[in-house]
Amino acid sequence: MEITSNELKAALARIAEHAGENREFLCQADAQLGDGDLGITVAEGFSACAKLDLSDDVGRAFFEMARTFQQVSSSSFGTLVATGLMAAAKALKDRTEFGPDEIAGLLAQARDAMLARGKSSLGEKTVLDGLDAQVHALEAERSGALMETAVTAARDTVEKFTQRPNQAGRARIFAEKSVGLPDPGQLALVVITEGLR
Amino acid sequence: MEITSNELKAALARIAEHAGENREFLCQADAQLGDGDLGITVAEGFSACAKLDLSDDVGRAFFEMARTFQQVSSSSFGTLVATGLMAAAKALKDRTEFGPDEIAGLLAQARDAMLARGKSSLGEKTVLDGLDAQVHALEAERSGALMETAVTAARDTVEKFTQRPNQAGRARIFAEKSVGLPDPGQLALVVITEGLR
Amino acid sequence: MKKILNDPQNYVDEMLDGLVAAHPEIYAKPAHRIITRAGEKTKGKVGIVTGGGSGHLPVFTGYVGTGLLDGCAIGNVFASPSADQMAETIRAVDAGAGVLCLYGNYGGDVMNFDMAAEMVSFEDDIRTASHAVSDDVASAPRGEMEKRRGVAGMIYAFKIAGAAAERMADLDEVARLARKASGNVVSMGMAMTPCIIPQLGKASSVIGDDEMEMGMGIHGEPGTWRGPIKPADDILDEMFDTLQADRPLGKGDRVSVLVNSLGATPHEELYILYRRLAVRLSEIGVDVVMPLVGRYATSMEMTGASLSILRLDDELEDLLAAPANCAFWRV
Amino acid sequence: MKKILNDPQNYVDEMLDGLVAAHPEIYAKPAHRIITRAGEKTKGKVGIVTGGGSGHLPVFTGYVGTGLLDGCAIGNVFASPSADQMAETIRAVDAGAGVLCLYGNYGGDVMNFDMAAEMVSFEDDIRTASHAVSDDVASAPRGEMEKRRGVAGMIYAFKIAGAAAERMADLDEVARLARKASGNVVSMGMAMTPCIIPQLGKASSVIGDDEMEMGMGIHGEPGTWRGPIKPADDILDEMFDTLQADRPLGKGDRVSVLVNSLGATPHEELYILYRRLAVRLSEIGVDVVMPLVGRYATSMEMTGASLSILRLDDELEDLLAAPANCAFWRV
Ligand SMILES: Nc1ncnc2c1ncn2[C@@H]1O[C@H](COP(=O)(O)OP(=O)(O)O)[C@@H](O)[C@H]1O
Ligand SMILES: Nc1ncnc2c1ncn2[C@@H]1O[C@H](COP(=O)(O)OP(=O)(O)O)[C@@H](O)[C@H]1O
Ligand SMILES: [Mg+2]
Ligand SMILES: [Mg+2]
Ligand SMILES: [Mg+2]
Ligand SMILES: [Mg+2]
Repeated sequence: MEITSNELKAALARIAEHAGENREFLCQADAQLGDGDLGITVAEGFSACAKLDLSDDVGRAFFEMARTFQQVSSSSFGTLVATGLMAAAKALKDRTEFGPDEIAGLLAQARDAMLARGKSSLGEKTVLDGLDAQVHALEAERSGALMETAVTAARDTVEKFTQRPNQAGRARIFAEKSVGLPDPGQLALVVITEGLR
Repeated sequence: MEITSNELKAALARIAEHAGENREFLCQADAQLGDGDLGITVAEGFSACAKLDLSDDVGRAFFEMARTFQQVSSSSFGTLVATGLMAAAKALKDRTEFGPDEIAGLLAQARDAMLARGKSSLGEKTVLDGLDAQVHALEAERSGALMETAVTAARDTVEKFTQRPNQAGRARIFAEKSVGLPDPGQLALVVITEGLR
Repeated sequence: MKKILNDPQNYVDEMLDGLVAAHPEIYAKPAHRIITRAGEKTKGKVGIVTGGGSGHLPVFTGYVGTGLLDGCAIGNVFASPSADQMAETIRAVDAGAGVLCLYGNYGGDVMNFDMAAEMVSFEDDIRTASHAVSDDVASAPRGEMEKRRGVAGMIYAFKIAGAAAERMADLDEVARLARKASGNVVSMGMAMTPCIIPQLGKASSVIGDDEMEMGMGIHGEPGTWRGPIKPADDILDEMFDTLQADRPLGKGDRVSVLVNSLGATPHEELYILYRRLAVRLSEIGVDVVMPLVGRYATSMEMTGASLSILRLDDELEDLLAAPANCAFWRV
Repeated sequence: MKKILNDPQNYVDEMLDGLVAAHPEIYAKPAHRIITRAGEKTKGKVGIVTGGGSGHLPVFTGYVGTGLLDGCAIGNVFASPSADQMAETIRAVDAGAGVLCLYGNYGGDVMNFDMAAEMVSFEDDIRTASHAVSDDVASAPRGEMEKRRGVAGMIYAFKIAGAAAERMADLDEVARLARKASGNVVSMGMAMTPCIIPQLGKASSVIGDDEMEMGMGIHGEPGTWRGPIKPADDILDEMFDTLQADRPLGKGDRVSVLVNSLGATPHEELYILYRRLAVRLSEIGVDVVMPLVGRYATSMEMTGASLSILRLDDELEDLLAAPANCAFWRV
């Protein structure tokens, strides 16, 4: 099934709802290592996007989401998400639909744009490690269970990195303290992907 | 016996010694109502004056004392003493001696100059009430016991004013607290006059 | 003691050394604790000297400069300089046209400046005039002007007298304008924390954690009330209303205003106060000329602010806008 | 909370209202949390925008003015403004010659300015260049320049780029000069008390009564050591030696220096530091041009100071001395 602007709108609504339910959870995770605003960023960012009257042009639609997302939040995560959405916008310019088999590629482009924006590298215990795991899992996925695969990849990443120190963003300052704590951005990716199902 | 520059020099030495002995006493009295520097002002002011090589012209000699006194201390009491000395300097200009019978008059002139300088009035519980009492006592004095009379007048003034509130200088701010405490400047006059004997 | 210093005894002298080292084109130190303008005196120009305790930068020393003051006698932190220093400063700046002593109304400073004037007249034949600015409305009622302390508003007197002297007005005229500016300015302040006197190593008084003191003096002199901290708008309103009661402004009046930090209070909060002040002034139809917002008269790291209002007429406005230059203020 | 404010949520907006009310001839607020120069744009002049968290006045907003910056996007206290605001600011100041984004190196600001540049290029076809100043030697070794934070030294980049733009240099040239100034400036700071974030109502960290922290960041980021308070000369020496080790100066070099208060530390103490700095510089034969002593980049009422040194050549010195005017700095 091809994905049009309508599917995007429905997906945003589901994510917004699930992010709202996890608002406190993400804020508390962020409060341990940063300024405790991540739940707000994610919940309000998607809630604002869900209210958009998206263009039929899916490229344009992603641009509208990008713009809206960073208007709502200027925290790191908000800007990174907007950057990823912007990458998708550029890739899908002048199209009205795209296929599920393109998702891994779009995610990879988003990941790369976000790495450039955040001036960070893979392995630094950020949301980007989760995204990277999703890209690889989706590329290998042949059964069609895309959503489950993506959720599992995001969850596994949290576990894999919890015992490592944060090396990017605000949490870098508390590198020692961060060992044993899950990265809030990686948790946020789990929440977002769970919402997508 | 007439008073010349030599007598002044001897008197300064005696005052300086006695003021030195009462340095702590006066500082503590001042600390109760002000900044606690009065003992330093009096002791160092007279100690510096005692070191002067006074002019034979007694007017000039008083001017030299005035100048020296306020160089050493810029606190209120120092400036007031310098002002009193300056009044004597003007009154005795171009003379090499003066008589004991002139002392009451000189003190009165000092008192008036000091009142003007301090923009204060008699009765406000300051050193000037002590000085005023001395002027009146000395004017009435016929037996020649000038020094004893002056010391008694200064001491009586302290007692007379202790239960009243301070109304001039820094202590004015603590008017209520000052009731029951002797005025430090009046105490200083006692010390100075005791030293003169 | 959260202060950056070496031996507390050297606080004032090292500060002066640094001031002159940083701005040799503005300040000179011809003698111990005396600052004058750098460069040659202008023959025939009236000199203006000030003086007072240290710890109030830019007041007093900082305002030596073109279109402002000619010299300053510097005391210890919060303590008057001696009459002798003042006399020395007067001698240093006299350029044949006499000298105005212009300073804040504090007992010690008044006595010492009077004494100094007497000394230079006795010894040097220098003509002087004197004026002690007394703008602090919180310190005494209008009827007892001689008891009012001088606070931040005095910088308006410096500026206006300084501009007049720069234009070669004679001593009587410079003194008249200084008195006029001084008579036209009223101030009111509040504090939230006191400051630390270096030699004592501690604060002169303590203000409770959630408390402020309205009308507190810049050396910690008691104010009109102490109580819970009020919102910024209420603080501004109380200061403004007090000044209005003392010397009412009305429609068509022109003023300059100074929203001044006592030290620690940041610019951000001065602008929050200014915002309310602008509303209050426009409500009564008063126009503002050249508002000043910043640290113009401080008590080292005291937390708090003051409001000064100078009523203008054409003459004062013209002099206020005249060029001036020191390390802390340029017009 | 010893702060003068109304609702803490309104701290930033009320501050901006007051700023614009006090200085309408300098600042305009064309949109929410965007400040630009008042008056008409100069057609064909390169625009310079900055942005960052509030609480650092005069940084960032304050440096909008003639010969300085053209616009500023304003965030909450210590929080980045959004990319959207930045894009809006870029649009507001563009006068056809492109816009330089010049700001301090903080993760959020960098990401948002990059995003904003992308947005205005995507939508508006405005050419931009970007540079994040990273002068804080305490925050990372020279080898990891991209991790160094931007602190007080950034005002030199503002001044020099601003002067070049005012002289109608093109975008590449303005960007080149901004990068050159930025590459020539190093800074080092220390703090003795943190400051209070209005919305939190308390300090972000606590420093013991007799303690200081060398190298602490302006938001309270950890420094290089925390320990008993040292004498002023030792503090200056450590800051100076650290800068010397990072980028050595030698005989014949010309520099400008900035001795900056983080807020509460008074001018008196800055001059005590300056006194020692002047000795250290003259010992190695370095000449000082236009030293700055004051509050140029603060953290509200934080106690502490920083030292910045800008190495000059003829080109930079000429631009540094060019006229400039904002409410906080006039050259
Ligand atoms: N430079 C960066 N590169 C990649 N990811 C980052 C970067 N900075 C932050 N993140 C991610 O964002 C999360 C924090 O987001 P957020 O709370 O918005 O940050 P802040 O409030 O510090 O700006 C981190 O847990 C991390 O996963
Ligand atoms: N204006 C004044 N008029 C008369 N006497 C004064 C005045 N001010 C202070 N004194 C006297 O000086 C004494 C305090 O002197 P001193 O300690 O030198 O004052 P301060 O340290 O406050 O300048 C007072 O006890 C009082 O007797
Ligand atoms: Mg966060
Ligand atoms: Mg944040
Ligand atoms: Mg005393
Ligand atoms: Mg004293």
